[in-house]
Amino acid sequence: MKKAAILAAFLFVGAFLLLAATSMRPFGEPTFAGMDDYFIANTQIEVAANNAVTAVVFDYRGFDTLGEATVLFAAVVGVLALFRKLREDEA
Amino acid sequence: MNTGMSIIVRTITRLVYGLALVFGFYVIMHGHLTPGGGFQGGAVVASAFALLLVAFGAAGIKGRLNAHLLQTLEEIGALAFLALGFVGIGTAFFYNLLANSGSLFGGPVLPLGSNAGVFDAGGTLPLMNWAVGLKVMTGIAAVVIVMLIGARKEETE
Amino acid sequence: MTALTQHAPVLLIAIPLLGAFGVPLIGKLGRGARNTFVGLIALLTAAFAGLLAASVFGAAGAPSLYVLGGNGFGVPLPSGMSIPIRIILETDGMSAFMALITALITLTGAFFSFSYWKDRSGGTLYYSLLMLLTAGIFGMELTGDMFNFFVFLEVTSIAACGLIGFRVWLKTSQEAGFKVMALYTLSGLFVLLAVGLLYGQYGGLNIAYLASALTGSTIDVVALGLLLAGLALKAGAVPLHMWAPDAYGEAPAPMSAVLVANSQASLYGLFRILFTLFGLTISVAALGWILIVLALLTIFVGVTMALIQNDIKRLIAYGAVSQIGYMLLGVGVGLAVSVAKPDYGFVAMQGGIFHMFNDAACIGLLFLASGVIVRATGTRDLNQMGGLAHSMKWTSVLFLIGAFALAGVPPFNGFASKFLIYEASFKLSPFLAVVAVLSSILLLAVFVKVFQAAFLGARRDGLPAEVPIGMMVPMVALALVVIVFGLFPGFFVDKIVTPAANALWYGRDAYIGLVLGGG
Amino acid sequence: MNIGNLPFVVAALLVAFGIYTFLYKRNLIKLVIGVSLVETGVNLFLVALGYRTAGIAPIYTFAPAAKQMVLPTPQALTLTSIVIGLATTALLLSFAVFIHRHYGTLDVRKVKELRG
Repeated sequence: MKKAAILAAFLFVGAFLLLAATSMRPFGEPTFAGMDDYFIANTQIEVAANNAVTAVVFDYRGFDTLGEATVLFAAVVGVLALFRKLREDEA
Repeated sequence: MNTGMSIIVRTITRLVYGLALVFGFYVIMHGHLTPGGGFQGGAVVASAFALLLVAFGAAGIKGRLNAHLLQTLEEIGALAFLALGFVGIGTAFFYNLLANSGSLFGGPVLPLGSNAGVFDAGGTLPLMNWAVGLKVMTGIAAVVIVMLIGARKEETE
Repeated sequence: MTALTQHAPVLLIAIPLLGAFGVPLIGKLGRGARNTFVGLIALLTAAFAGLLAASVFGAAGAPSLYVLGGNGFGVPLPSGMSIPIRIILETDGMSAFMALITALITLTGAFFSFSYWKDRSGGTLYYSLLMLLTAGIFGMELTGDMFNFFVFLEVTSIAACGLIGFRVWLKTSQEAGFKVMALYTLSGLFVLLAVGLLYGQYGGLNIAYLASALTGSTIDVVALGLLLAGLALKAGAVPLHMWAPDAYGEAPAPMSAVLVANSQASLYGLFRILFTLFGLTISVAALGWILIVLALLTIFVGVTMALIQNDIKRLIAYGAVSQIGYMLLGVGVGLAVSVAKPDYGFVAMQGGIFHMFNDAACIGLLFLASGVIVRATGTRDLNQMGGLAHSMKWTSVLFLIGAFALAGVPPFNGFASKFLIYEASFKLSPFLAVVAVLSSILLLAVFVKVFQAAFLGARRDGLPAEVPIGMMVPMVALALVVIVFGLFPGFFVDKIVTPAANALWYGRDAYIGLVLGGG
Repeated sequence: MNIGNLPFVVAALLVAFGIYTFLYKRNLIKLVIGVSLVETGVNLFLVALGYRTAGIAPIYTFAPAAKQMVLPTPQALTLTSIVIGLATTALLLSFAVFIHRHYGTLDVRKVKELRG
């Protein structure tokens, strides 16, 4: 029963993913590139940076990068917390 | 335990370690001009630390790399990044105040289009690269050290 | 004051982050300095949440913008563009409502922890994780950008798992930590895959832009399915609930309450995606019925599993799972009829949304009380407790208030919102209301059993004394919220619930129009 | 050569393999590998979204003139997603270390204190 449910879930998700992938647009031909063309056109003017990816990472979508830095920070804090020195009554 | 690996590995590590550090800092420093940036460069530097750890073992680096010091540095990096976000709050959070301002890193990029790269440009971008680079290198190094020492304890018990 | 109000959305995220990054540094100065710092940050965050709520509800829940990094934070589009290129925080009645819940729970959780976690190791890291979790939840609730939503979802996942596994000396906490982290990661990746699909199709990441561009193609349906699965998993809806009792049961007691707020934030994301992102581009009635079926399953499984538990925290955890079902039921009924928009659909929405607040307050109270009980008796097994009412009068009264509110007994707040849900779901189909009412009664029976097992019974030797004032004050505060919201539900429904329900039910055009113009 | 949307299909297959590993393997480390596989598939998918035929990297330093550039946003998203993957993997492996410490095994069938 449980095995059948897991198999069904796996097949369902797999079929779903393949359906999505096969109905995607062709590779290498983005249909809407307005936002990215703006980045490429304006990175040297607005941000004064040659590297458009860095301009997106730290300027246009800088808040995401703050979140990303936060994720890494959370992982470091979490790992340090797990391996911390325990008090004697806690072991 | 914790004595590290053979002499061959240690010798090569001594050679490669410095190069990896230099390359990592180069990637961080030129993040706004060439492929790379704070995260990538920080990861390279952290991998140099990890190499050291693998080659010499936890005992071999004792006193040189300390998880608490690394953690403190990581917090400083994170706070610096957040502070750089706050710098532009007069206009909006994360506003790039320094770009094209004429001050530090405030130069314009000339000529537009393909060029050799202007180092003194990008506004807060280079500073953010440094903050994130510091954060990533120390954060990953701290995780690797703590996990290695913790897992080693496992084996000896 | 106006400048602060305008910056409130971003400060709500940035101030807890400042706390999280700063706590380990401040912690080196000593415990007193650290607790003062954490308390200040928590109070400041709550104050900004209040400020944001005051301004949003003052404008009857109309949406407002904050463009991060732009030339001025009110201009969403650069000249000549029709796609927002920067990350936009968009707050309307629903986001402000959720921010209020989060502020209430994290504030009480932090203050409860000051005495709860006093004799434990790693306090500094504990508060850092709590602040990260707070920032993540606020981020999920306030953002108007799909990828940004994913990033904050991951922030909450990792911080939550760090807290679940925090008591490393318990083998169960490590098992729960691994399980929850793996499932949270999968849920996050589903969301990310959906975001990628939508980006690949429409070249944008802003919710309002995507909402205006969606056509209902195959890709959109797949993306919706992935988002639905990922967020339902993170919210703990049956059949994807297997992590929820472990997580709520194994986390430190105040953090269990915050984890419930985290699940509710995922539920908020689900509602935002269904109503604002997809709106009427897909078959809403069918989706509404899917939600209703999930809701009934969640209610039923949650309550029946609570019935057979002997572990007090796990029992309350299953109670929390069942309450997620009531919220889904209310909003599901609303979604099922949102084409015709009859009156009772709006009532159902009000009930479901109001129940989020009420559930946060009363389940938070129950988790805090369970922390007190477990700490006092040294066991989580209900069969080994008893007689606590003799020495802990206040705690027993507070526990009873929370239990009655959770089971929907008047005059507590759970009744106010559940009544709206019963009333509206009865109009859609009497069967729904019957299941909902019967489950509530069963839940009452469960909690009567718990009360009897833990608090009643003969006086024993060595009964613990009443809890310190530091733990009592947050519990009393939550109990007051429970009672006040139960006594004056009409006032709160008018002032904060109706704007929130409006934002989902009617607010799609305003939400899109604010970013893209026109509307 | 026109390859249609083959790269997306490959990414979907990677995700499916990851989910298979996650559902059917009994070792905690293999579960972590499964999660990482899903992550890799999603990252591959994201980065494939940004490619423009014959495009160059969106960096102006010594860029060849008059060439189309690939989209920068997916690269930024992938960078974020890789760092998040790193963070989750670190935490998952730490939990695995502690589970091994407490239970003495990494077999999921024996790590089952929490049921019902």
